[in-house]
Amino acid sequence: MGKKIHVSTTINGEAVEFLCEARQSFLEVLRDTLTLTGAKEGCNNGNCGACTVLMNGVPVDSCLVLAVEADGAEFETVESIATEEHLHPLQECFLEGAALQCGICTPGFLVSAKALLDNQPEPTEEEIRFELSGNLCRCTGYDKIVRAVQTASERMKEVK
Amino acid sequence: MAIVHVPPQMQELTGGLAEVEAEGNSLRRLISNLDTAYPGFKDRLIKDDLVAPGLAISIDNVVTSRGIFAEILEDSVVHIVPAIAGGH
Amino acid sequence: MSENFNHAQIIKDPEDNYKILGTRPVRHDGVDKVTGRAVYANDVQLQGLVEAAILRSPEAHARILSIDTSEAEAHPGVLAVTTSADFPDLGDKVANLGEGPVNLAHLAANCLAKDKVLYKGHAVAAVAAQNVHIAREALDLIKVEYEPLPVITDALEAMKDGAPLLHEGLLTNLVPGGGKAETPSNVSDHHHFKRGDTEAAFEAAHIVVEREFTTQTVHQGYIEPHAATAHWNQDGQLTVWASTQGSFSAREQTSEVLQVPISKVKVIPCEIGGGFGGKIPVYLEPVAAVLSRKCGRPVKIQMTRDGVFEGTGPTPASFMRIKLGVDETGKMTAGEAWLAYDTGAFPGGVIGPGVMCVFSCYDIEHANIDGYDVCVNKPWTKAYRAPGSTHVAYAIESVVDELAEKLEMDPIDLRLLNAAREGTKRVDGPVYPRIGLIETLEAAKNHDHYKSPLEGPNRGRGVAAGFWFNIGLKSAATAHVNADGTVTLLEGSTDIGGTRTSISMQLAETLGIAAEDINPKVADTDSVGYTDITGGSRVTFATGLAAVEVGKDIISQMKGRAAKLWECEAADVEFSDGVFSQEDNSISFKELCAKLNTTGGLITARASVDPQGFTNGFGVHICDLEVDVETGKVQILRYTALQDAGKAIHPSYVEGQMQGGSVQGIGWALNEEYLFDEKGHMLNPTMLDYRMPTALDVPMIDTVIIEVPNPSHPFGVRGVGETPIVPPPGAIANAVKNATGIRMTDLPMSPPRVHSAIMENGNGTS
Amino acid sequence: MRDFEYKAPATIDEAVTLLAERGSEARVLAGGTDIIVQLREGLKEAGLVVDVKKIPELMSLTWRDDGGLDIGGAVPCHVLYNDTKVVNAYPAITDSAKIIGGWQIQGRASLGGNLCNSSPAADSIPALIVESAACRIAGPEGERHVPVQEFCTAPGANVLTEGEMLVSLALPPVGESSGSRYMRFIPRNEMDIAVTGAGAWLRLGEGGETVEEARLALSAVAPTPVVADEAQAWLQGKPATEESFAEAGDIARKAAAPISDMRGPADYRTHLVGVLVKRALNGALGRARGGDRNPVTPSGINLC
Repeated sequence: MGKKIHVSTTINGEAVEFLCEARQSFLEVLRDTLTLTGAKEGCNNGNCGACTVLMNGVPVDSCLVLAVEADGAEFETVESIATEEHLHPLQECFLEGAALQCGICTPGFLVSAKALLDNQPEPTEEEIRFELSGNLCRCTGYDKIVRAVQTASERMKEVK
Repeated sequence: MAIVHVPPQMQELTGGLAEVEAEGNSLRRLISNLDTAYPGFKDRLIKDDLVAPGLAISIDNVVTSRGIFAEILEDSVVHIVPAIAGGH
Repeated sequence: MSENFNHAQIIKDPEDNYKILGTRPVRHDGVDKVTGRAVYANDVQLQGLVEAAILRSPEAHARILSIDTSEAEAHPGVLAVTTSADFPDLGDKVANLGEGPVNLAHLAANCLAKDKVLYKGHAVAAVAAQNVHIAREALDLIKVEYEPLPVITDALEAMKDGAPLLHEGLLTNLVPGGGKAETPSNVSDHHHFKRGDTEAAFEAAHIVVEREFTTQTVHQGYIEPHAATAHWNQDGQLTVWASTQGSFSAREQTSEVLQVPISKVKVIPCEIGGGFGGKIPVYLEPVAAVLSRKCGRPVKIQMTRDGVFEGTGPTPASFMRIKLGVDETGKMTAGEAWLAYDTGAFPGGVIGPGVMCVFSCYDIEHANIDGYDVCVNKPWTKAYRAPGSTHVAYAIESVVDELAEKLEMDPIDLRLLNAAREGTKRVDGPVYPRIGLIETLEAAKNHDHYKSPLEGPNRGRGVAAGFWFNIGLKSAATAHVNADGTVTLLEGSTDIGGTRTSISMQLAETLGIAAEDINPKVADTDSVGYTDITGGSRVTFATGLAAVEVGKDIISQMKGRAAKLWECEAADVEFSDGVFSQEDNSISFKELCAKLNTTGGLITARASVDPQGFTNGFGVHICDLEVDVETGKVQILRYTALQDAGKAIHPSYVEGQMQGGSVQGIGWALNEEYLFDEKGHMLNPTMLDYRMPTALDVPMIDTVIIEVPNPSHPFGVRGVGETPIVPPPGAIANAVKNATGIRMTDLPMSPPRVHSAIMENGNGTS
Repeated sequence: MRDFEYKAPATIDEAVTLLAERGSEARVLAGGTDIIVQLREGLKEAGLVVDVKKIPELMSLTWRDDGGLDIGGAVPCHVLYNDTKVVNAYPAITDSAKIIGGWQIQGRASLGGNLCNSSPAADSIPALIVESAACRIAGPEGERHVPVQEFCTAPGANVLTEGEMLVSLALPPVGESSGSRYMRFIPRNEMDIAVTGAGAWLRLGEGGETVEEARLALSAVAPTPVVADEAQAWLQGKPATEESFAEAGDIARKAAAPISDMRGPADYRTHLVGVLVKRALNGALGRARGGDRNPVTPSGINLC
């Protein structure tokens, strides 16, 4: 008990090692130990999606992943969506379409929306709403978020 | 003379009058003059030099944020209304 | 930027000729917020930072007989433990904290309970430790001895003679009027307005409708839990990093609760993850400060989600009885309202705006209003977007709809006939200035949504209007003009939804430069002039006005510089469209900036404003929905929100306010409610069971912005943010009536309630 | 939450040994979406958490020679509904997998976890019951097999004894002319716990006009998910019509003995049984007749 566990993992393409207690969530380690504070804690219960990250390519609530489970896994967080020089089309569309107000849910939405477009490049409005229903937003009423995802999907199609 | 509308919960001070006239180029003076005519007015409306908690003063249809120093014009109309306390 | 963003229809003022205002620049803080770099209160990292947790009461009403913290203090890793004993005695001091008076003893006792706990979840003690897990372990070691007292959670029950009293000496405030009742009760305020002769007017009325309505406690539901970090330095300087709607208000509350001079407290506003009125009071800041003083380290506290639901201020449940009479033409002649809101644990809720909003959309000659704020064993209610107005709008708009039915009149026509307009005298006395309800109703009537037929079984359409005051209050701004023609703008309004940009745009318009050439910063309380809260739909209006004043100051100073260049009088220099000129001389803003250093140095300008000319906002919403009569579930099919916004500075953020407010209102109408058991314990303090709408629960929200300029603001700004939450419950209830023939008089209109109403009316299929 | 030990054994034997040694203080971690919350909220305690996701059998989908499928106990939901073969074979199961929490939950949560959590309101259990799933359980005494419908014993309780763990769920081969559907009723359209849920499976007789065999199971209307025996027996031989399904729904209400709680009053839940059984049977019928088997994205008004 109380003994820390050594974990080797990959976050945003970089090999990362950390020590943690078994009871710590991956979200906690991400934010407090690794200072990647883009993922947010909204409920610490898997009900709001603000802490969404990709674990081995699949969206998960990082508050419901134990940090020790990260060993050997690969993660992508909101910090990895933009390149050094450019925002991702989703990020551009969130900004141009004013799809955020307070911005606390935005990292989670971006991670989920990116996973959605990676899997399904041309989702319908209903598919967008369904797949984003694990992410709560209290400011926007979702309208501009859905439109930003639709617009990003169109832009990404044009680029290809 | 400014016109002051007296809310029902204060009309026992004015003998039932819903509207009274008073002089004074600031809210402080106006209330002071009212208190002379209708004792008790000041006690009800002013606490520690502030408009009493829970109350707000509308002068010419705008709720003032200037307290007892708010300017009163010759023909101003004054209403005593609830403060939107804890609100917004 | 055309694509699919689908901007609102804007009905413009014909005089409108702006260059920057009305455009849609990307917000200045945008990139930080889409890359995860923006720093929110829980993202603060400091040397030596430790974490704290709050012990909350398991009882809804109890006397605290003793608190033993010794075991917790001895727990390895624990650095400090605090209870209310560490707060100074505040007596019964009332302080005016900008947005309204606050009883400091109540404020402090809500942060940490004193001799009684008044609701389940009431904070009792706090522990700072090396990490939050250790702090939580230590909470289990604190022994609190409670003597349970009778619990009362219903306002009507709490008003009865002989009901258990929450506050033994509480005498009802008689409002407005400043008097007090003679015997103690749970009623903290009784508001009363009366004009004309309602009795005779009801007698003479053609149709009178009287109905009773209830609504349940609902929460603002911001996604970011409250969080605060405090560092009380050995020199007595206290620095607080806060998630607050008002850094100056948080500073004053903290300084008053702890009785330390204001100048010793600095509040650094972090990015804020939503507020909606709920992040005005302090909960954590004084507690973190005391813990920091005790352990000499910076202390961070983040609330748990159940702590947010149980321990912060939701908006009240209500009971409302409304009676409204009309003559043969539909003209409203008499109105009566009897309202009881629960204020929760402490006096001072939102009944004030409730009584002032109930008839605010209509011109009614004879009226009588009574409203009561009642203490019950629930969290201390606080503002939630247009506080107090949504409740009464639900009730009055349902009654107006019923009158329209009985009169066989179009519901918008009935509203148009009775709508408040410039010169209408409100029941509480004041007379309306220029307002835009008529224009908004007309726009609704002419909207494609209202004109298109709605087909299909169990479908219905409803409309409702809504009102909010908006406020002014104090704002300050400081600007530094840079030699390259850009301007650094410091302001003190927490930016919850893009206000950095809507404020910057007003400065840019004033200076004739691009919005992108302004670099806005939300400054801490040591770095900018006093600024009231972000709330009351005031920031774009008042802080925007401060920016305009700053702009005027810059122009005036720069005219002096141009005069130096041209060896003329400053008074002879003209400024328009970003160009200074005098006779044949002219120089652009940017060019003149390059010469500032050699004509006297770079320029700083500042302004503090306390504008009085804020005016009201009116909205009208149209809702189509379908009721699944087998289950009672309501699905919103189409929704349009129309609002008089004054000038829409950044239309996207105006639309965003209208859409977000609408969806909060839809949640309130359909599924959101605090559920309590008989012991006063909230049963659903999670985001799973407190059911806020998900993306899949709502359609796109169409918006129409009607620009009826506010004559008291240089650009006509009115304030937008709060009104949109007001109409939805009424519009949805009216649509449910239209769909099923059933008038739902209790919120939320959740599936079991709707289904049960359908069964009672014999319309259901079983 | 107290700290605990964490072990991630690589074999079933290792896991069973750990579980047996540590007895009631050991907890199995699969997707973690229930157990982590329960530990955090103090609803459960653990001295040892045994992560079973490193055990190959727990993480694999195996099509057996007989045409049936073994679903590893910790296989996350998203793997199931993204596998066309699984969707086509056992659509009621993928219906449920697609609505357990949001996408982020489905990235971790497993049917085995949902089953072992043994909530009366679990979405996947009625689906597993109507698809005739059986549990393969490993323990210190060896292996045993228990039909899913006998697995849960009370809210949060099941037949697993100390040292035992669920390894996989065995599904029988799919017959001709059969189809299944799981539906639940929730107040929101997603992210909610079933107020009532119903799984329906049926096989049609020749010509596709009559019900040859039906299976019905319900959630959130009793201390455990239950089989609507009488209704499913009644359906045998009946015409596959809306009227039959409505009547089956009425009969199925008899199997419901719900409580009133914050998620719904008892009489409302009983009422919903009829509605959901009827709708689920209609969905199963469509699929039995060759209709689309993909999890139905909620659409329009019939969202449950």
